[in-house]
Amino acid sequence: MLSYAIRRAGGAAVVLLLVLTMVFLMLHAAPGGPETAYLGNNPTPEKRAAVLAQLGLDRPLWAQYLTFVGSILTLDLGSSLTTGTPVSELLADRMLVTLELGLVAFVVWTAIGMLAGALAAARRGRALDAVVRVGSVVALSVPSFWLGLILVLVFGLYVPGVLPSSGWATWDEGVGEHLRSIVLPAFTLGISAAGVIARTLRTSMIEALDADHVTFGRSLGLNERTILSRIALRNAVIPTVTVIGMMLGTFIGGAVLIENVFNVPGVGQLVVSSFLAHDYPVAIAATVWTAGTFLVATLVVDLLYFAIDPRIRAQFLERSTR
Amino acid sequence: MSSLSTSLRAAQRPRRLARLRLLKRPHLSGLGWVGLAFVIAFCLLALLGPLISLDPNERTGGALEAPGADHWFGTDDLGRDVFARTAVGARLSLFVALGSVIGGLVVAVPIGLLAGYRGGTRLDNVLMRIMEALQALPVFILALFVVGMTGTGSSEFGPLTLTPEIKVIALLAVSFLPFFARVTRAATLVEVQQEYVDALRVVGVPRRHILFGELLPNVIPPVLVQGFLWVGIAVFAESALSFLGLGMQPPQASLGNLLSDATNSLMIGGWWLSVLPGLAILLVTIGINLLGDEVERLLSGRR
Amino acid sequence: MRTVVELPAGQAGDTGAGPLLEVSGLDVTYRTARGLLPAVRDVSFRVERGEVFGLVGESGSGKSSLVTALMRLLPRGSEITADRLEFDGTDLLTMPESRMRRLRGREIGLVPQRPMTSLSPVTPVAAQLRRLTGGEVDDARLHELLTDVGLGGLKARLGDYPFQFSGGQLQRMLIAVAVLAREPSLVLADEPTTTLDATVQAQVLRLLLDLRERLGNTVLLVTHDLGVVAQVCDRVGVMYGGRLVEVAPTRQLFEDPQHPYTRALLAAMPSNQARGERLRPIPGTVSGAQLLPGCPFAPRCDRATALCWEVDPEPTEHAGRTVRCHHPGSPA
Amino acid sequence: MTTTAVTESSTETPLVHVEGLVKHYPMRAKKRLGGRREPGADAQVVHALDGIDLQVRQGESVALIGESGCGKSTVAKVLVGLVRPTGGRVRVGGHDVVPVTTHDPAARRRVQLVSQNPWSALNRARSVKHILSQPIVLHGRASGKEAVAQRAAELLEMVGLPPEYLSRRPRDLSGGELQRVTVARALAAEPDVLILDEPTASLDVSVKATLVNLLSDLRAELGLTYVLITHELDIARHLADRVAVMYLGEIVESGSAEQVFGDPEHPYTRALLAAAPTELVIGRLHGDGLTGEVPSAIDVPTGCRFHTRCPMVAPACTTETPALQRRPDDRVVACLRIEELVGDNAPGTTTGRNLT
Repeated sequence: MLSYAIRRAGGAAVVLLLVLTMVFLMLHAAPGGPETAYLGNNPTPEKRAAVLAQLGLDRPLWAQYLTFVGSILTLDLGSSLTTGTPVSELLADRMLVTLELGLVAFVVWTAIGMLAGALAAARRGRALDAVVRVGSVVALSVPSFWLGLILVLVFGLYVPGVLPSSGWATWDEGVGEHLRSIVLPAFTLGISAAGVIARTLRTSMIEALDADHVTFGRSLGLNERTILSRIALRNAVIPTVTVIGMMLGTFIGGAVLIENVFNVPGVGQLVVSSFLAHDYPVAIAATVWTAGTFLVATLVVDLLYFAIDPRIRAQFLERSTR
Repeated sequence: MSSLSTSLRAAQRPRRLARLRLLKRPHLSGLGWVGLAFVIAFCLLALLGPLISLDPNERTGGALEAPGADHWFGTDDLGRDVFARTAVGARLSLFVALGSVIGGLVVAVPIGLLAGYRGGTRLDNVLMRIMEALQALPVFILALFVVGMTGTGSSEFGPLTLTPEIKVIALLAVSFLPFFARVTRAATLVEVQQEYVDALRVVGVPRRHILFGELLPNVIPPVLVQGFLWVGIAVFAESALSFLGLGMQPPQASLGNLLSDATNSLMIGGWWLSVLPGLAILLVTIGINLLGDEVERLLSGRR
Repeated sequence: MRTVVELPAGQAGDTGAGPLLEVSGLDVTYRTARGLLPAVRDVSFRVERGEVFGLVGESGSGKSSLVTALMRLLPRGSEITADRLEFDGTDLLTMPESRMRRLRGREIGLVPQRPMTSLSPVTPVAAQLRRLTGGEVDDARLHELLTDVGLGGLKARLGDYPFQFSGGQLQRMLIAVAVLAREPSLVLADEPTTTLDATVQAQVLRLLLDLRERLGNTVLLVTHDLGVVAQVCDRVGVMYGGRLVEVAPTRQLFEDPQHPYTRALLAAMPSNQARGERLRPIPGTVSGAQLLPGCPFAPRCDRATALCWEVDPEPTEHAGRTVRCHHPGSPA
Repeated sequence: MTTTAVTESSTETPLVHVEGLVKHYPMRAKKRLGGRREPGADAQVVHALDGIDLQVRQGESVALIGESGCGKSTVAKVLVGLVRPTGGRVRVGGHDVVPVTTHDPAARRRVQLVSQNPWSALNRARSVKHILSQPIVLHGRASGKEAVAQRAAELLEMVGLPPEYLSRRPRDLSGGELQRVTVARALAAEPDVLILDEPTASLDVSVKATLVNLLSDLRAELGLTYVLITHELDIARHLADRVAVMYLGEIVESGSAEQVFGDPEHPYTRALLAAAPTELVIGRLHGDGLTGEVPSAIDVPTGCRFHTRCPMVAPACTTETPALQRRPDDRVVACLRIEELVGDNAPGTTTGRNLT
């Protein structure tokens, strides 16, 4: 397990380096170079040279690249151009908010999605199955930011006071208040993931129920309960985890959107506001953090996969390389 | 002997007939028909809507009029007809969505095909790592980079003029690359296991031809189904980008802009501003998902 | 030739009167996207207590559907009808599912066709084998069972997963839980050796027969391999196009086949021709046989007449066996 | 791993000449932290083939028989260039076999393959016409649309299918028909040698007979040379002039079909024939010569590879590796105890236990 984790982490590190390279290239590929953003239009040559020197942009590209990667890896992220606050400080506050929102939404909705999918497969062809099938398609189709907007409308205008429709209460403002402020963003963020999970689990469970080993189990008189909960579910979880892994990116992108709808002070909101304010040190740090979170989450899913599928373990231990 | 052969043909006939029937009349389930209806409804809105509606950018009524006979979807705070703006937005969404999915597929399919054909090799590894890196950057962040660098309007790249539409299409296409490449690669990995691939190599058929002439026709159907499903996602993503102010810019009507504008009037009433354009998005995404499921089911032969 | 093996007194074979399994007028129909597909049509036979009854046929003949139907384990959307479907005197068709479930594994055991996929890939074998025996088996007993099927040496590896074992080892494990653990009186073996190597195939067949001698059970063996049938079966039923076309004691069937299909099938076997001689394939193809109104074999039969094309022959007694043919008889 | 070179008595150069063929697949050994190998854990390899010698003369049909995992399919893959050997030499018609990755259609023409599963051997998206035209055009066997179609129809006729089949797609064909198209495609390049890799394994008895007849007719008509890879002894008996029996990556016995099937000498050959006799035996279970299963190709047994299952094993067999040696009747056998065994007709090999 450990050696697998290390190998995978190595892979993730390579990808992170690729991401950094891409970010760096995107900065430099812009017309007029990255300094344009700092200078505005029609700067004087003196001002331009000063800014270039200040940002280190007069040095060769490879040296800039090394500095760039180095500063990210050493977490020497500089300070905000607009407020002067150290970027690391700014990011630290924000990322706790985003992580909490993401985790709550993810855990609750995954549980609901899996439950719905499993129940639908168990009651295949019955009313509950139909409800889950339709419900999951609606859930995964609903545009999250629009749903958020509607919720803001409903809870802000029509039934005010039930749940806060905007903003974020910190722990200091009271546990109840804090939790109440999570409800709507988390609901909106995770609903489409739940739809996808429910649907995937339902399909893979139905597929698993057709497998040879289930037929053999039935031929020995195993009851349906055992077959569903111990055998089919155990097999169906594997493709579901794959789908969860594939959805992580969407999930993180969704957080950017939802934080802006509900005015949640997370990294997603920071990344948008800093880019729009041309506050590049902050924007780049927030971007790299987002990519890093995605890679870590992917890594966790990979390890989970390794833990639940013995075939992957065996393949890793004795893979023939032709 | 002649009677024997005719009867033999008779025995085989049911199979043929059944296949013909399958081609002529698609066996859609109830949900499939609903999906098809939704998709057609959205296409009608996008293609016919702008022709029959009022001018989307002119004041044609009072501010914030509720839906009624004159303004089916009501008016916004500037007195513009919301139905007209929704229809134009839908047309834009459809154009951007189709463009980005097609663009993404054109680039991603060869990548996935090559990676799958050389599955497990270094080339496969490198290609997939690059795709993973792309995937690690949410489309909004890519958009922020592009908008931050080039602004929200049209920009000139040498002789090329990049309109906001083209920028959004390119952005979405790039962000779809990893998914399309992955799906293609997975389908190719399965297909390469087929014995005919080895047989063609033994015959001496060049690799380029095996990839594009022989593997592609078998790999493309499931990939196209995925592509179709992604049209719905693209409609959503386009509106989300515009909503964040990173896509189309006002006064250009797009579904995302309409919703973004609606936030201004949210607390003073005007539910129709946020509900109705959003319903248009919901309509097409649900429709595409339902229909896509059906096509996938028919394709895989599952019941 | 071998008929019923003599059993020690007090074991199966003398517990009841009448056949252990009696099937009459059995139809199995699948509902597919392309309409109804008959898989088994009007099949009648009986399996006597203590015998090994072989069911032989080429792919698509309906033999596997028949076995699955006996267990009532057909996929959704398929339909079983029969005039009579009795196991040990009780009706299997009208039996409530809860009773049927108690019968499965305890009274009727199934040895599956593909051992490699017949255990869940994600659970260690020991846990699965215990679960499959209804949880009645502890580790000591499990080890005993496995020793009995010749897998005593695997004790240390029972925490491993199915894919870490060979097909032969897995098939033995499955036999241990399906045949040995609860000693069902009827064993349905559905192509139990098809996916195994020749030398392992022989070992598994031997194991099945040894267990039968020890436990006194009855075996219904489904196979496409006439060589296997010849070795182990007391009586054989030959299936074609969903129909049971001939039922006869093994030696009689091989030495003096009465149905034209049986004859053609035996003649096509490579082992029935000397080296250098041409083989004798059956002309035509099997496709669509299930859907013919008359005799399913008529399009390929050298004896077919207009009658055969139109009227499906009823089973008749002929030369000491049941044949379903308008023109039965020994080869000319 | 040492095998004495086996040459046929004939002086003519064999068409297919395989010498000391070795194929090992490397395994990724467990690695420790930092990627170094654990001490003592050598890089493991799968011994697919360990020194195979084989000669096939022009017009001859040679069968490689054995159970799954014995390496016979690897030989087929090496012969057609799909797998690059680890060691040894493979020549066909005086030329080294080039790997399929080399772009050289001319070099690919000499050896063609008929593979096992007809359902996956033909591209389901393509018509029979396309499938057959491809090698015709590629190897310049005909040019011009008409001539190519004409040639494709001829090939179909050769395998006993009517020209209407040109417009069909694989899904409209039965298993037996598909396999005939596969044979036609292999013939399209007009090869000298056909590698038949389990050509009948997935077919029903009656269809099998058709294909066996077809293959022997084609060989007679076209003067083809066959290398037949199969686990079906019946098929080998009908199609092969000579037979080589493989076990765990090595040839243990090789001789004429009459010799091997009529009077097997190596204990493994005997056991294999006993388990799958070529004649029908009624009411008797055959073959209890062998216990256990083929050992792993990663941990091959020392000495004679068959010693773990051999009913006639002697202490020397566990340490000493037997070489293939020529027998008086010109066959070759790799067994240390062959003299004693052939002398007194050892027990327990061909006698099945009688159940009657």
